[in-house]
Amino acid sequence: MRDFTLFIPEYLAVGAAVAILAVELIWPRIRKDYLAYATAAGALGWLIAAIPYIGDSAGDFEGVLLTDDFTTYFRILAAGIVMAIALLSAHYMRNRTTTAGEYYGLLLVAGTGMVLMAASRELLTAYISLELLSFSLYILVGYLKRDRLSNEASLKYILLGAFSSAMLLYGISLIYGVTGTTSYEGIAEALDARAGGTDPAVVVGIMLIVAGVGFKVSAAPFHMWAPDAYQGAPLPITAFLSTASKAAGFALILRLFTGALVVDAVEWRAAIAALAAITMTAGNLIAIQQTNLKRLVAYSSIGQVGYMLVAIAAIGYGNVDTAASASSALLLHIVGYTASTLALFAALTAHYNRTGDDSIAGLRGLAETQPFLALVITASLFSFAGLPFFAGFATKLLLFQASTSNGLLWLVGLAAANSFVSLYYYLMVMRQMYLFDPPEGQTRFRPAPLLGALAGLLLLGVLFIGIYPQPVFEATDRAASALIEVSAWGLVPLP
Amino acid sequence: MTTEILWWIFAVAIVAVSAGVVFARTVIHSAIFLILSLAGVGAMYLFLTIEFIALVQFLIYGGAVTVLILLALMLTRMGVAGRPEPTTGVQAPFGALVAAGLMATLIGVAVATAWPGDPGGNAVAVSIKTIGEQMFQHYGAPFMITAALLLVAFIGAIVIARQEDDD
Amino acid sequence: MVPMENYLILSGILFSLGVYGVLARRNAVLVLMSVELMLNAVSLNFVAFSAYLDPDKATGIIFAVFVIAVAAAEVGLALAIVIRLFRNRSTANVDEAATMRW
Amino acid sequence: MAEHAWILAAVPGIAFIVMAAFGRNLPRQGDWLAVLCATAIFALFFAVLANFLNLGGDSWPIQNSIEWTAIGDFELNMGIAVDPITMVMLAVITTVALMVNIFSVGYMKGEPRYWWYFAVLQLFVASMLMLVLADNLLLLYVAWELVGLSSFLLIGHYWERRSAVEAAKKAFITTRVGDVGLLIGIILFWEATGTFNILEITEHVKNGAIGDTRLFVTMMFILLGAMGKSAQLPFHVWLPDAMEGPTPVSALIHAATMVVAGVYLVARMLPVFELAGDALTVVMVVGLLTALFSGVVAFAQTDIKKVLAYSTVSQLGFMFVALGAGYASAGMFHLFTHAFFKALLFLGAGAVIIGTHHHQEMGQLGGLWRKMPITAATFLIGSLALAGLFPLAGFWSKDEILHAVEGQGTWAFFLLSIAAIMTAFYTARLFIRTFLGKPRDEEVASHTSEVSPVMTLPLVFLAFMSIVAGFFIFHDFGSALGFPGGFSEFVFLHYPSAFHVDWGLVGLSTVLFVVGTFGGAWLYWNGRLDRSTVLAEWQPKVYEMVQRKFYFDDLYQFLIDRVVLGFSYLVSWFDRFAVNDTGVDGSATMTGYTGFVLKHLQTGKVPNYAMAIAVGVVALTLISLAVGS
Amino acid sequence: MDEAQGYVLVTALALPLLAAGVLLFVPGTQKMTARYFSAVIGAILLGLSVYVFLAYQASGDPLQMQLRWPWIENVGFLAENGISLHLGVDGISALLTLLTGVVAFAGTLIAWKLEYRAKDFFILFWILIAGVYGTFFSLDLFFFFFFYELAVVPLYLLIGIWGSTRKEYGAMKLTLMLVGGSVGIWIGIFAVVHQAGAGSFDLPTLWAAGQDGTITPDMQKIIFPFFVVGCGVLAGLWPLHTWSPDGHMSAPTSVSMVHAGVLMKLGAFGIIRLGIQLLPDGAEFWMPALLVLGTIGALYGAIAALTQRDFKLISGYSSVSHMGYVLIGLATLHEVGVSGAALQMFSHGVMTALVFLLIGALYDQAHTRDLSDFGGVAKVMPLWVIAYVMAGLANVGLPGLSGFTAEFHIFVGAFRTYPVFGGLAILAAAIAAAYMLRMFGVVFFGPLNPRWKELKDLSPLETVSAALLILSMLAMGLWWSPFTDRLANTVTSLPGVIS
Repeated sequence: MRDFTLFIPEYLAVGAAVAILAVELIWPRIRKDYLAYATAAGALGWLIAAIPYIGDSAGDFEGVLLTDDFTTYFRILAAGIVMAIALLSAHYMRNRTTTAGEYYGLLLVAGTGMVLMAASRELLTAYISLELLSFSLYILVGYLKRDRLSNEASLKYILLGAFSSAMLLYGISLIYGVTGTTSYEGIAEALDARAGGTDPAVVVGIMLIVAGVGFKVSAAPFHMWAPDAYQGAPLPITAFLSTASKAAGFALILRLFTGALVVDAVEWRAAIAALAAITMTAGNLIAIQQTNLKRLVAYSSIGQVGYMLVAIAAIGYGNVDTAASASSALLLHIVGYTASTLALFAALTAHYNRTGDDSIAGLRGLAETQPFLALVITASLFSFAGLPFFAGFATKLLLFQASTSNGLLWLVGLAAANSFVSLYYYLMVMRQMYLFDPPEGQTRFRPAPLLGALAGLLLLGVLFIGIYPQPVFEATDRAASALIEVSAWGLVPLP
Repeated sequence: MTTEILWWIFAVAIVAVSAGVVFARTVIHSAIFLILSLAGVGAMYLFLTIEFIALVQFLIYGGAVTVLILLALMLTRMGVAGRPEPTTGVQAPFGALVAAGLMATLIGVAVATAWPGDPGGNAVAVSIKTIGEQMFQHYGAPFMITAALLLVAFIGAIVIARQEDDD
Repeated sequence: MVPMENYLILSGILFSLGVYGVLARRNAVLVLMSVELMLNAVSLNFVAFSAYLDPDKATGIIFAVFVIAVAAAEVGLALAIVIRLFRNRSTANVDEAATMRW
Repeated sequence: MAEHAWILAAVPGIAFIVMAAFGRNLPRQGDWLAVLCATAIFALFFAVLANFLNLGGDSWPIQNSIEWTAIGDFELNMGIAVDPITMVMLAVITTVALMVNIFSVGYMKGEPRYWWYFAVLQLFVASMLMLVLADNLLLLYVAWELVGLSSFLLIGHYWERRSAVEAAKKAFITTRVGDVGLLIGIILFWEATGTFNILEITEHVKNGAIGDTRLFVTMMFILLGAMGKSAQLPFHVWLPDAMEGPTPVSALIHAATMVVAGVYLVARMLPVFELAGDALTVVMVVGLLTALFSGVVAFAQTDIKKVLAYSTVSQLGFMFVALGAGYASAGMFHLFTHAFFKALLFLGAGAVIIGTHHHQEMGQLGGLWRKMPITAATFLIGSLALAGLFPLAGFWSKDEILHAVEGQGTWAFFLLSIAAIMTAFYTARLFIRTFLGKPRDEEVASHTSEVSPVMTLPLVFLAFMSIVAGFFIFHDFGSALGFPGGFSEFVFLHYPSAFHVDWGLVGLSTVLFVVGTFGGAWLYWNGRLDRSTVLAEWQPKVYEMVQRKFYFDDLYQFLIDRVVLGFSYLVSWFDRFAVNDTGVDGSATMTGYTGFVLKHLQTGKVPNYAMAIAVGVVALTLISLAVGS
Repeated sequence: MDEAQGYVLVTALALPLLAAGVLLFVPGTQKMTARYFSAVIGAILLGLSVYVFLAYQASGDPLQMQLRWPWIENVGFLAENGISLHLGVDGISALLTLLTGVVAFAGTLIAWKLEYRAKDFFILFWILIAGVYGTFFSLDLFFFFFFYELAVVPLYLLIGIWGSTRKEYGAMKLTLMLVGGSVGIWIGIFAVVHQAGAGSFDLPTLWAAGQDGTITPDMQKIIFPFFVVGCGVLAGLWPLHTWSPDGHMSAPTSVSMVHAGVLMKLGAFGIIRLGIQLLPDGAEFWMPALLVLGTIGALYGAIAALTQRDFKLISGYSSVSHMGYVLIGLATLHEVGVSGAALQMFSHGVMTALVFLLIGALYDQAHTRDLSDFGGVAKVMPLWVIAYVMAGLANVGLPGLSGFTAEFHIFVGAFRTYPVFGGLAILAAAIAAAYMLRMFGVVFFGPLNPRWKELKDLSPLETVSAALLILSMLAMGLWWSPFTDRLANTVTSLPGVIS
């Protein structure tokens, strides 16, 4: 079945990307922030186009792509993220480059890549989609090409990205060798049909795949590119990296693991649990020592990835119900995390646009000079730490609760402990903002209205998810049940 | 039998030139070894009787990629002088260790796995028609995505490498 | 009568050599070449599997084609970045592109 | 009326609140209110007494209680129980309180915080009355603590003086140690019997609710409380120091009422003590040691109030001995008589202090009888009563105690006789050196004058009581006043027989009095020995030991400074360095340090990063292979 | 009726949050507005708290004024009533509600004289108070934890911004230790909700699961320490108490009041709610250990307080000691002991709030808290001294003040179950007398240090606050039954509590 109407929203997104490229080509002197607004409008159109798909019956494209509620969830998420990032970039990019069309176009393309990763039900498509996202990000990270850091970040990112892609591909090839197919359904059936026993090719293959996608979501020890890339990238792209890139990675992981690999859960769940443990611990411990805000956020987001991986481990350890509730909670957490991160970056961008300082100490006295931004930053950081009223509290608690099983209690406990460690460095940021007076000459200022409004809106979102997550939770629940519907549990009898 | 002997000769040669890529003292040598290695693997595809992919290998890798690499080497002015590359990194020995471990693992996997089908038999010739049908019908979607991907890479390379006024 | 394992072993050796190259070499272009070696090994794997195990659907072969295409694009993009690095710092040494750390 | 005897406590209680709140703004700072209150309770006491006697012995003890609190099976009632012992205590308290209140009007004139002084005095009276009215040990404990508080506040009344503060602190903490015992004892009783009511406890114990050992231990805890409050060895140290308070306070609290609370408690619990094995022997031994010890120490004191204080300790020892002998009536009777003459002596000392403008060292006094005849006369009566001159109050009660101890073995009797001699001896010394002879300090003598009537009047009344109080022991005397027989019959209805004068004992007592008094007179008469140097010249070390109170205070000081505070420093150090710096901050630092180490793995170099990826893959594979299979 | 009363709880919970929200939009320069507004809110809350306490019926179902608003349900792993805003009070929380009302109002008045960023202070203050109320009211584990955390977190800023001595260190340590403790609670929650298997955070449901063995006894024994250590940190459980001296030393006056007065009680309350009620088997197994720790804490705090030179350190250590009593009381699992623990929470709350109020009043003028700097303060600050003496006497357990009421119950409970520890606890009370009197002697009395001639006595606002607190102490000390009656039913209905 080749139903080309399934991806109308993505055509829109890519079309918008091309249009923006064309506009700048035709009219090179256009104010760069107009391009940002155009991108946001495009993303908005994309989002609106995605809405009719909510609750629609699953549409299958040749067995390689699937539009169901899960895909739609990531569609809306991607469109939202792109829209927010475009708005974030408006002021930031305005005077930093001579051409911005590619920047905004690539944002849209990257978002499309993310959606396709979520929609893929087949390894080749998943891989290509992943590369689509990655390529866009390589360029975006290095977009400030005369900025040594941006360039260095981009170099590291692409070299390691290529390296890990090779790993991923080798893993895929092994799985393909064992199962003779690359479609998730086929893999599940083939793995199930295997006559028991541990197959080294499967184990090594899965581990290589884990390395590949682990790199994408920056799970330790595959995370090392992340802090450097985050630090070097333009600020909005840092936000994009820590939201879209991770969300996409988890979309792929969820599809792949529930759709295919869960059949062989015994062979990877311990590794995923270990990966989760290492990731959250390393991320949080190293974050303590950071002085640069972007790096801090990078390590903190690595910690967050560790928490999210707990849900994946839980899927490996649990039954179909656990998988459904854990994926649902994970999707909820992703929304909360995304909203918090975007809010944080909206505020940081506003701050950076004024001071050009991205060190933690640069926030000194922000509560005096710009209390609203300080409040938004506080809210986001507290949301990361899982403190009440903010999204992180509800989502993290529900995520861990959904992931709890007797065998994984230790991991959940470790996650909780890590989340406590993380509070320390969030408080160190708070300390700069609230406990100290601003440096000499810093006076009160108003953030750009656009960023202020964006930050305020996202703050409301963070609060809403934190206080009353029911509606969002219901949505993620639908996405999760769509995911579970096409998962391996539907195909083969599992213990 | 001849095929086998020939195969072994090629296999050894590929390993040798591939080792050359990573061990060569100068970058330009590595590049040349890489061309040879890629060509060798292309030959392997011929052994597998899949000429289409061998062609792709020769064209894209042997042609486009290596030219690109050579170009880059010239642009970064290292190959031209033939200046010896500053030694390998300090972690080379550890890298060797890890690579050896990995190699052992991969070879182990290759040997120990009970592959389905008939791995002991001869490779089956795959018709270009099958490939074409599969690629444009079943794999139509990734094909289109790849189109976008190549466009992105293209634009990206231009954006990144483009010389601007103040460069 | 070359058995499939032979191809797999060859591919494993190539892949490992590529890994070694990435781990050991300091020139960015060389790192890229090593990655190419790895991808090459992957293609070989795919084609071998396809030829021996899955000749009907030829998934592996198509995968290999895509890998080659993507690899080419990746090299192009990466080299652009390396050149940009060289312009910025007059070096293509990855060890020296380590301003950001810790 | 008797069942509403709680009003007695309520009146001063309310007075306290009113005076504490508004006293400063009342005319004359409210002293009239205090006197009024004291008079009122004095009068009310007689009303209660009359009603009590009217109701007759069959209805005793008169009880009245309300439910106070209940949690599950734990129920607690609060109320009063009025029996003859209570009546005796009420008599003492109301009388002495009235006298002291009146006296204080003169004594405290012009002193700082005049109103506050009277307010706290009312608080004390209220608490003391509550103590003796309480029908259960918990309420008793509550009152017990409150009298301790009042005492603390009054000792520390002149808180600008460091020594007063120290004394108050010492009093509170020392008695507190005993109180810990008391509280433990009370709770142990509850644990065994499920009640706090004294009568019920007695019943339960009689029915064998508590095992022997356990009962003994419990009683020892109770005794600890009594010893603390009644300044028995080794808790006696606070009482002499408590003389830092205003002298009327010493009279009321530290001589007549509060310090006898311990005696009261033991008397109250005597039926239980009797069942508790050797507990009574312990009581007696404590009493004996205290009586002798403080008698000796009193020799070497030069401050008239200190002498009286040690005398008080000694007399409390007498009472304990009586109780230890099982003769509650004798102990209570001595308590009764002692209250009057010791209050008299303290108030007399107060009069001396006022009359001489704050001199109380015997070394600076002497020959005061000329200048202060009324004071001298009443003081003499008090002294003689204390020394035990026939037929003054002290004579009869001491006689009763000797009578009681007679049956306990000769050693106790012998030691107690010596203590009695010592009493007469130091009393003689005190009186002679203060009032007789020539003034030692002309400066002091020159502006000495008799005190005002508001102060002499209580002296006279108490002197009168010191003369007649002893006669309550007689059956006929009591009956004439409407009591069912004499003191003993009244207090303990089961007392074997009416009191008969044992003339042999009377003779002995008189001999003891004469020996002691004349010994003292011989030594000190007319300034023959100008200083208390007999002992000092004969045995300087022994004298020093006596003067330093057998080093008790020094020992305690050492224990507190070196052991308790040292331990505290140790704990503080441990808390800072071990728990906080090492345990808490240490783990935080370690976490940070781990992060510091980990972050240096992040070298910024691509090959290293790639290495991490490769190693990660290998490691994950190993984990999977190890755990999966 | 019950439902209608439930709205009182909702109001008490929402009001401070609302206040914080409103204050957010008050300009920072409008200090007086913020003050008056806060005072009014505080007064209303006090009224509501008193109402909750008085309206709580001593007989009948221990859980009263229940109200349930569905919140998150039928999604993910959550079943019907999975997470609901389920409010209600039992005797213990009714008592603690009263405490909160009293201390919060007193704290509001004390914060009056704060000049620096006064509005921000009140915002955080009200968030904290909302957290406290929420914890006491919540009958849903999710919201229990929600409010528990909410009460802890504002402390960092409250201390960090408005604090004094080593404020950054104190604030950081305090926050980290408390939140670190809540990690234990968090883990416990995961395990309990998972084990109960009802897909619900509703506490009564979970209690039932804990009591009928759905949460297996073995699991209970594993989980219990997590809860107790988690709550114990906030309750000053030895040896996790060290935030107390440092934190109190750094904290501004009204924060100290609320913190020592109310927040520490959250910990002990958590031990009841999550430990005794949720995990009866675990409680039975672990209580002796808690008893030992409580006793060590009681003695250790008292002994360490003996030689401290700083007012706040004395109070900090004394809090450790007194919270040790609470733990002893809980550990007895005896109806009187547990009641005593609840009473002690109230008693220590008002008493320590008063102490911190007074220390603050002195420090604001003298700018030193070193005992040896003072002397004869009674001369210039008589009201202050009287109030302090009252607090100190309550501290040493003098009858007639609340301390005795509480400690007496604890001792009775302890003697019924563990007599030796009961004896040690009483000993600690005796040591309390020593350190209190030592402080009295050095600071209040003796000749007046001329340096302090200018000290002013309590201001009218401070006097009102202090009077309110003293009144509370006296009320509990003099008339037990309103307090004990309300506790009796609740305490006897706790699982595993013996009589």
